[in-house]
Amino acid sequence: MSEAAYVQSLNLVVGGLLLTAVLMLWWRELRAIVRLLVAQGVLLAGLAGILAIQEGDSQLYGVAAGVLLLKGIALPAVLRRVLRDGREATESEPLVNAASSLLAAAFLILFAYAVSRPLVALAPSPATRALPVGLSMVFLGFFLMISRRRAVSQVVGFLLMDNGIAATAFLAAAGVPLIVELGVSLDLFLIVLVLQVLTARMRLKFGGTDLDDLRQLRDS
Amino acid sequence: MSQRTRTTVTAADLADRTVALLADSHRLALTAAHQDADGFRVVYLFTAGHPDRRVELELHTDSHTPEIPTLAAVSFPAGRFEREMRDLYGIVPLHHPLPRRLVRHQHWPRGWYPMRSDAGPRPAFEPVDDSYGFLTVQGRGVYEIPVGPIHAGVIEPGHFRFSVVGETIIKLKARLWFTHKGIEKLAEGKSPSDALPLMERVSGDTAVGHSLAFCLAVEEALGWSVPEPASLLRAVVLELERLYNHIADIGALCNDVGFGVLNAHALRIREQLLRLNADVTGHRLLRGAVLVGGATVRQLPTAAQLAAVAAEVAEIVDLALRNSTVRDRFTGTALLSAEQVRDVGALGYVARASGVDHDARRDHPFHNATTSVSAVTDVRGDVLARFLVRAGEVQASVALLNLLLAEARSGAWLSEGPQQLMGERMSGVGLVEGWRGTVAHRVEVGADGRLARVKIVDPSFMNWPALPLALGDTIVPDFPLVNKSFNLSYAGNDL
Amino acid sequence: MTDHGVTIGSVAAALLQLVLLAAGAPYLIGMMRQVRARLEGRVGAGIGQPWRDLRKQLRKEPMRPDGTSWVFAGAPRVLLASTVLVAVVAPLLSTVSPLAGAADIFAVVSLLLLGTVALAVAGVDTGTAFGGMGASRAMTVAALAEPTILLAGFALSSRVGSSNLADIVAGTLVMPATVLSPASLLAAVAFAVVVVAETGRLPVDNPATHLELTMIHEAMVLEYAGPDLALVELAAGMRLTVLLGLGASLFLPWGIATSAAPLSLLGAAAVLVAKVAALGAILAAFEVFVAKWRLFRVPELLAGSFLFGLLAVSASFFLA
Amino acid sequence: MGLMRKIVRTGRVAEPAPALDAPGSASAGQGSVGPWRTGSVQLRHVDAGSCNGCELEITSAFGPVYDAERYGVRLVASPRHADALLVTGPVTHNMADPLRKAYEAMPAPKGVIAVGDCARNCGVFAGGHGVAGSVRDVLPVDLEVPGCPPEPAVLIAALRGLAGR
Amino acid sequence: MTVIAAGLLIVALAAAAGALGGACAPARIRALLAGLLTALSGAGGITAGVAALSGQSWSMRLPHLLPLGSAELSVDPLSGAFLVIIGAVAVAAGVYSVGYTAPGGSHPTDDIEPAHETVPDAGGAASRTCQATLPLFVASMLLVPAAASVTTLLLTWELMALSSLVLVLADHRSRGSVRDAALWYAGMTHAGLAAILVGLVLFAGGTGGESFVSLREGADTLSPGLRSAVFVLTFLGFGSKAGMVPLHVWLPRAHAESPSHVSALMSAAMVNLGVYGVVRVAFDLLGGGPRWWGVLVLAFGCLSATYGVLQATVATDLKRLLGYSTSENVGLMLIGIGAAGIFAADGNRPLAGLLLAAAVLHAANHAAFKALLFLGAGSVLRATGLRDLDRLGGLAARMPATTAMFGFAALAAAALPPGNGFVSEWLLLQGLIHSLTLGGTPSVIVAVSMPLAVAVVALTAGLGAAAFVKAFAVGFLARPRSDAAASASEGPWPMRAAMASMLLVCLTLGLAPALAGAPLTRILAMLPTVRDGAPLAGSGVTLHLAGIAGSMSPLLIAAGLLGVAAVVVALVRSVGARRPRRVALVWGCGGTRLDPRMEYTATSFAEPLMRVFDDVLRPEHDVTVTPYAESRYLVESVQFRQRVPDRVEARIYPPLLAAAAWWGDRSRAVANGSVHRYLAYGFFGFVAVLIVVGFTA
Repeated sequence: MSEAAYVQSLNLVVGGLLLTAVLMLWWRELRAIVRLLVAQGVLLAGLAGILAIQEGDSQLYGVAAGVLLLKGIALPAVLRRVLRDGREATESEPLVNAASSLLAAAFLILFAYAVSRPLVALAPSPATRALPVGLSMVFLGFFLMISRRRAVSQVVGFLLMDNGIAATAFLAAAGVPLIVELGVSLDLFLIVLVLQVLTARMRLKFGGTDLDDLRQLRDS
Repeated sequence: MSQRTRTTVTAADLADRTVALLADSHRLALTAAHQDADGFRVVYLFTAGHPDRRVELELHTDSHTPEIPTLAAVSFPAGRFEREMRDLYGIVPLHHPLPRRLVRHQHWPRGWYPMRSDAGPRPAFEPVDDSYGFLTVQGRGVYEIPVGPIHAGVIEPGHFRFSVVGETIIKLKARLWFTHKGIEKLAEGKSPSDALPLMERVSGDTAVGHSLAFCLAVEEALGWSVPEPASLLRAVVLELERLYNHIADIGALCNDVGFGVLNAHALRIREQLLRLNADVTGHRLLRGAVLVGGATVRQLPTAAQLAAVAAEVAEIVDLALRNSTVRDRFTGTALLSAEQVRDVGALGYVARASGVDHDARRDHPFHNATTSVSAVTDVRGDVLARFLVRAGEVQASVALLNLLLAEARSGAWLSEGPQQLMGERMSGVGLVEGWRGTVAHRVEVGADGRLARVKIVDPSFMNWPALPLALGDTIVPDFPLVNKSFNLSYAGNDL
Repeated sequence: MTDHGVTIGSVAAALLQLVLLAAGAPYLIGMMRQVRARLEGRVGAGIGQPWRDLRKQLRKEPMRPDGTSWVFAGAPRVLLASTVLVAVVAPLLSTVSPLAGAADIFAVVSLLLLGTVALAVAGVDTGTAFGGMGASRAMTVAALAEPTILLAGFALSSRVGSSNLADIVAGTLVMPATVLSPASLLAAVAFAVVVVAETGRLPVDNPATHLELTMIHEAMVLEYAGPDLALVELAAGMRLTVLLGLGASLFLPWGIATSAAPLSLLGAAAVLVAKVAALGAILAAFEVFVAKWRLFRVPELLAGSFLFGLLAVSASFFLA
Repeated sequence: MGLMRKIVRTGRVAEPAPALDAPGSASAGQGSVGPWRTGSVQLRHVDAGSCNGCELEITSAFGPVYDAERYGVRLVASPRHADALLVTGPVTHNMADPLRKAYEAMPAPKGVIAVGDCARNCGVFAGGHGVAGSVRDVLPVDLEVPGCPPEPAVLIAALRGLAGR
Repeated sequence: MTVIAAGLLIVALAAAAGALGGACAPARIRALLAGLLTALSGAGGITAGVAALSGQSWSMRLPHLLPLGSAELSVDPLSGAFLVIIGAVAVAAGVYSVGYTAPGGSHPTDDIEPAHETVPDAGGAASRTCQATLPLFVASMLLVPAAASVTTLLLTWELMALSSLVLVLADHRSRGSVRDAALWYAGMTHAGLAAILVGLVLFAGGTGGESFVSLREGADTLSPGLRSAVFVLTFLGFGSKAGMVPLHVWLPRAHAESPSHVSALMSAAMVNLGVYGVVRVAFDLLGGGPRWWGVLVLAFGCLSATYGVLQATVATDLKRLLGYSTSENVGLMLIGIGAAGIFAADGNRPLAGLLLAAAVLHAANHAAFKALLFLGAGSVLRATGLRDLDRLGGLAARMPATTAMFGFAALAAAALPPGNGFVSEWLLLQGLIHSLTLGGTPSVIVAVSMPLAVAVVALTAGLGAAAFVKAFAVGFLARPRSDAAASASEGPWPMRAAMASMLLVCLTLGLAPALAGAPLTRILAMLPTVRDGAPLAGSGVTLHLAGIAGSMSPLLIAAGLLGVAAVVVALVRSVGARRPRRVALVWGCGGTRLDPRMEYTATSFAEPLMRVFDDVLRPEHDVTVTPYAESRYLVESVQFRQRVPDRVEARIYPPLLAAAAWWGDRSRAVANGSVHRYLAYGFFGFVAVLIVVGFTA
C-alpha cells in the first residue's frame, strides 16, 4: 500500500469511527444504535487491518479478525437479543437532552484533541495524529453511560468506551499485545452477560429497564 | 329487549335523582325537549350496561315561562344539552354557569326558537356578527389563532380558537354548529320510512349507525318486531361501516405525521371496502341496507375478502409503529384521563383508549351475537392508544363479522308493521354502537303514525368537549394529529 | 487559485447556468413529486406540472391583503432576486465565473438567509396568526441552520485556504481524494441536514401538507396569490435546485468545467442536470420513508448537524 | 425494510385513466368564464353544510386509486392559491357568509363547482330551518356534479373537463 | 494650529456653549441650541478624527489645567477612528434631540405599561438639566480617546460617566424603573472605574510616569505579573463599560430607560470607548502580551456574543432588545480583539492585523446601525409611548420613513447583505477561517478556540437574524396591536434627518467598505505586535484581503439584488396578465375578521427559540386556570405569565448585592437613597483618588 493510500484509508476509517460514535449519541432508537455498534466494530477491525498491512505484522491480522468476530458480530448479537425481548425500541427520555449532549460531545472531542497533543508530539505519524479520535470515543462512551437511563444504553456506552480504548491502543502503539486486548474484551463480554441477566431480571420485576427504578429497591 | 322505566319528576327532585342514577353506573345518554299542548316536557334518558338498563326522567314546565333547574353542576353533558334546548326551544336552564348560545350563532334572530311548533317562518337574520364571547386569556404575549370554519384540508366546518403563546396551546375553544340544518325538525311530521333517508345523512360516514338507531327507536315505539335474519344483517353492515372508517382514520393519522405513503395504502384499502359496500348494499356508504322493520342486503362479503383486509390493516399498523418518528409523535400526545372521560361522558374509541369501556354492542345489544365482541381498550389515553384501539377494533370487527356471516343470509328481510297503533304518544329509544361510539335516538310517534319528535345524539356531541381537555400540554403543530385521533363528526353534532 | 476574469465565455457560462436553474427548478420539483407519487402507487401529474401551475398563476390577479405594507409585495421579489444571485455566482457549471470574486461561501449563505428573512418578514406582515407562526418557525430553523452551514463552509474553505466557492471546487478537482476525507464527509452530512431543513422537506416540514397549523413554508405564503405566488414558488424551487447543485459541486465536483469553452460547458450542463436530478430523486425517495418530526425535535436535528459541522472543522485539524 | 417490500409488492394502485369524453359540459354553468383548460386546476374545498358523505368521496377521488392529481388537479390550503371552490352540501345560514368570503378571497379568474345533490338543490335538507339554499343561491356556479354523494369517477370526469387533460 | 487641534477646540467650545445654552436659554430655543451645538461638537470630533486617520498626529500638554496634574492630549489614528465614530453618532443624536425633545411626543410614565398612562409632553429629556448635560456628555466622550495620560483619561472617563448618569436619570420622576436603572449604572460604572483606576495606577507606579508616552516606554520593564494584573484590571473595567457579559447588567436597563438619543449615544458611542480602552492598553500601552490575554478576551467575547444574542432573541421590549444586541456586538468585537491577541502573541501578524481591523470596522459599523436603530426606536417611543413589541405594529403605513430606515438598520444588525454589519462579520470570519492555513501547524489553543469562535459568530448571525426579524416585523409591520400604535405618526423632521444621516453612513460603510482600508492600515501600523502591511485593499468595488485569497463585493451584491429584482418586476409585467392588484380582506379561514389579538406577538415569535435554549435562559411560565364553581370543566378565566430573567444577573449579583447591603446597613447614616447624593459621593471619592494619584506620581 502506498503512503498516500495508507493515510487516506486510515483517515477514512478513523472518520467513520468518529461518525458512528457521535451518531450513537444523537440517535435515540436503540436498534439503530446497535446497528451503529456493528459498523463501528467492522471499522475497528478495518483499522487493525490497515495497520497490519502497513506494518506487515501477522499478529495484527489476527487481532483484526478477532475484533471483527467479537465486536462486529458477537457483542451486538447479544445486545440484539436483549432488545428483541422487550419493546423498548427507543431511549424514552435521556437525562440530558439531545442538543445539550451533542454540545457536550463537541467539547469532549475538542478536549480529547487538546489532551492528546503532547502524545502526538512525541511521535508524529499519520496513526498517532488520529489519536484524538480514539480518546474522543472513550470520552463519548463515558458520557453515554452517564447520560442514559436504560441499561442497554449503558452497555452501549461501555462498548463504545472499549472500542475507544482499542482504537487508541491500535493508533498509539500499532496494537497492544493480543492477549491484553482479548483479555479486556473478555472482561467486557462478561459484563455484558451480567447486565443482560440483570436487565432480564429487572424487566420481570418492573416491566422496563429504567435504571432509575432501581432506586425503589433501596427503600424496601 | 330491555325495558325502559319512566318516571315523572319535579324540578326539586331532578338533581337528586340524577345524582343517584349517575352513582349507580348510569350515564346521561340523551336529553330531549318536547312541546306538548300543555307545556314543555323534558326527557332525560339515563342508560347503563350489565344488564341493559334505561331510565327516563320526565320534567314538565309550562309554556309561558319555560324554566328548568340546571344540572350543569352534577353532569357536564347535561349542561350542554340544556344550552342546546335553550337555543332551540327557549327553555331556560336556571342558574346555568355558562348560559351562552350554543346552536344558534350570534346572527340568528333573538327570540326565535326554531324547534317550537309555533316558531313560524324564519324571520330576517341579523348581519353576521363576530362578537362570540371567546374567553380572553389574560397575560402578555398571548395571541389567538382563529381556524375555520373553512379549514385548509378536506374537513368539515367548525371554528377553533386557540389561545397560544408561541407554539404552546394555553386554551382551545371549539365553536361548532356551522352545519346546523335542522334535521330533527325536518323529520317531524314525516312517516318513519320517509324520514329514513334523512337519518342516513345525519353524518354521511355513519349512515348505518344513525339509520339503525332510528329504526330501533321507531320499532320500540311501535312495538314492531324485526325478523332475526334482518337483525343479523344489520349487525353485519354496522361492522362494515366500522371497518372502512377505521382504516381511513389509521391512514389519516399516519398522514398527519407526514407519513403519506401509509395513507395511500389505507385509502387503497378503503376504496376496496367501499366497493365491497357497493356490492353488499348497492351503495358505497351502505345506505339503504337498514329499513324500518327489517334490512336488505344484496350479497354478503366472503371471509377471504375480510381476512385479506384484516391482514393488510395489521401490516400497515405494524409499518407505522415500526417507524420511530411515528411512534414518537403518537406516544404521550394529548393525554385524556379516564376521569375526564367519565366526567364529560365521552364515548367510543376515545373512551376506550382511556380505559373506559362503553360498547353498546355488548351493553345494549339488539342481537345476541354481538355481545361476544372482544373489548379493545387501552389505558394510556394518548394518540397512540386511540390509534391502537382502532387497529384492534378492525381485527375484532373482522372476527365478529366472521361469526355473524356464518349464519347471515343475504336478501330482504322485512316484517309487517303493527296493524294497530298502541296509543296516543308512543316513544322508543335506539342505542347503537356506531363506529365513533354510541349513537342514541329517541323518537315519539303520534297517533297518526307520523314522527312527532326525533332526538338524535351522535357520539361526537359527547366527545367534542373532551378534545380541548386532551390538549392540556400540547403544541400547535400537534393539533391536527390530535383532532384526527378523535375524528369527530361536525355534521352529526350540528344536525 | 482560479482567475475570476470577466470574459465573454465566463459571462455566457453564468447566464447558461442561470437559465438552466430557472428553467430546470420547476422540473426538479415535478420530478420529485413524481417520484413520491410512484412510490405511493399513483400516476402523478407529470414533471411538467409545476411549470403549468406557474404559467397559470402568473396570469392571475395579484392581490394585496388589507393592512399589509410594501414589504408584502416586495418580499417575493427579494426572495427571487437573492436566489437568482446565488444561482449566478455559485460554481455549478464552471469554476470560471465573472462574479466569483464578488461573493464567497459566506455571502452565498447570507444571501440565502436574506431570502428566508424576506419571506418571514412578509409572513408577519400579513397580520395572520399563520403568517407569524410560519415566520417564527422558519426563523427558528434558519437561526440554527445558519451556524451549521457556516461551520461546514469553514471546514471546506480552510482546506484550500479560501472561502471562495470556485476555489473550493477547483481545489477538490485538483485533489479528488479530499472528497473522501473525514472533514469532507462530516461536512457533507451537516450540509445535507441543512438542505433538508432550509428547503422545508421532511422530516422538518411537509411540502405536501394542507394543515395550516403544521406548516412552515406554506404558512408564510398563504396570503400570496397569482404572480406573487408564482414568484415565491419559483424561488423556492430554485433554492432547492441551487442547494442541491451546490452540494453536488462541493462534494461531487466531477464534471464541472474548468474553462468556459462551449463544449465543456455543455458537457458540464448535462452532468449537472444528471447530478441534481439524482440527488433530487434520492431526497424524494428518502422523504417517503420518514415521517415528520415533532416540531421541537427539529432543533435536535439541527444541533446534530451543527455538531457535524464542528466535527468537520475539528477533523480538518486532527487529520490535517 | 418492510415498507420498501410493501411498496414494491403493491406496485401501481392507480387505475387506468378512462377515455376523456366531452366533459363537464352537461351541467356547466352559464356566464362566468373560469380559468379552465390550462392543465392546472387548484381547488379550495368548502363544506357549506354537507353530511360529510361528499367529503368522503372527494378524498377517494384524490386517493391513489382514482388519483385526480394526475390530471393537474390539486387541493390547496388557501383560497388565494385556488382557481375554484369545490362546494359541498346545502349552504347553511352559518356557512353562507364564510362561503362568500372564500369566493371573495380568490384571485380572478375564478370559478365555483357545486358537488353533490345537496349543493345543487339542497337534497333531503331542503326546507330545514338552518338551510339558506343551494350553492347557486349564494354564488355563481360554473359546474355542477350530481350524486348523493357523487361517485369518484363522476367527480373525476368533471374535474378533468376543467383541467382539460 | 493643526486640523486636529481645531477640531478638538470646536468640540470643547461648542460643548461649553451648548451647556450654557441648555442651562440658560429660554425653553423655546433651548432644544435647538443644545442640540445643534451638540452636533457641532460632534462635527469637531469628526474633523479631528478624519485628520488623524489621514495621517496627521497631534499632542499637547496643558500643565495647569488640572489640580495636581497636567492634562495631556494626543490624537493618533486609533483615537481618530473613535473620534470619528463618536462624532458621527453625536451629530446625529444632537440633531435628533431637537425634534425628540420638542413638545408633542408620548413618553411612557411607568415601565412599559399601558399607553393610556403616557403623558404627551417632551419628557424629562427636555429639562434644563438634560439639555445642558447632553453637550457635556458628547464632549467628554470625544475627549476620552484624545486623553494621553492616566489622569486625563480618568478625568474624562469620570466626566463621561457622570454626565451620562444625569442623562439616564432624565425621566426619573415619571418612572420608578429609571431610578433602578440609574442605580445599577452608577454602581457598575464606578466599580469599573475603580478597576481601571487601580490598574492604571499600578501601571503608572511601575513605569514612573503617568503620561501614555512614559507608560509605553516603561511597559517592557514591568514584571510579567504586574503587566498581567494591569491588563486584567483594565480589561474588566473597560469591559464593564462596553457591556461585556457578565458585567453587562446595567446596560439593558440604562439603554432602555434613557431618552432615546442618549441611548443611541451610549450604545453606539460610549460602549465603543470600552473597546477602545482594551485596545489602547493591551496593544498600544502594554505593547501586547502573552497568549492567555487573547484567550481571556476571546472567551469573554464568546460569552457576551452568545448570551447577548440569546437575550435579544427573547426580549420583547424593543430598547432592551437593542441593548442586549449591543452586548452581542461588543462580544463580536472582543472575539476579533482576542483572536488578534492570540495571533499577535504567536507572531502571526497578518492574521492579527486582519482580526483587529475587523474588530475596529465592526465598532464603526455597529455604531452606525445601532445609532439608527435606537433613533428609530426613539421615534416609535415618541409617537406611541410604547417599547413593548407585543403592543406595536402597523407602523409601516403610519411612519413610513422610520420603518424603512429601521428596516435597513435591522438588516445590517442581522449581518445580512447589503447591510454594513455583514461586511465586518465577513471580515471577522475570514480572519478566523485562515487561522488554519496561514498559521502553519496550529497550536492547541488556536485549534480549539477558532472553531468555537466561528461557531459563536455563526450562531450570533443566525440568532441575530431571528431577533431583528422579530423586532422589525412584529414592531413595525402588520396591523397595529394597540390604539397608541394605531394613532402613531412621524415626529418632527430633525429626527428623520438625523436617522437619514446615519442611514447614509450605514450605506457607505456597507457598500464601499474598501474606503476604510487605508485608515485601518494606519491604525494597525501604530500597534507594535500587529504591524504588517495593508490588510485591506479596495480595488474599485471589491474588497480584497492582503495575503489571503478572500474577496467580496458588497456593492456588486447590492446592485445585483436591485437589478435582478427590477428585471423580475419587468418580466412579471410582461408575462403576467397585467391585472391591477386587488386589495382584499385578509383570509381569516372564512371566519371572523382578524383583530390585532390574532396577530403573532413578539413573545410568541421567540418562543420556539426560547424552548431550544431553555437550559440557558430558564424562562419562568405560569398558567392559572380558574374554573366556575359549578363545574371544573367550565373555565371562567385563564391567566398566563412569563418572565425571562437575566440569569447571569440573577446568579452572580444577589450575593454581591447582599454583601453590599450589609455594608449599606452599616453606613446608613450617609446613605439616604438619593441618587444625587450617591453621585456626589462618587465624584468626591474620585477627586480624592486623583489627589492620591497626583501625590504618588
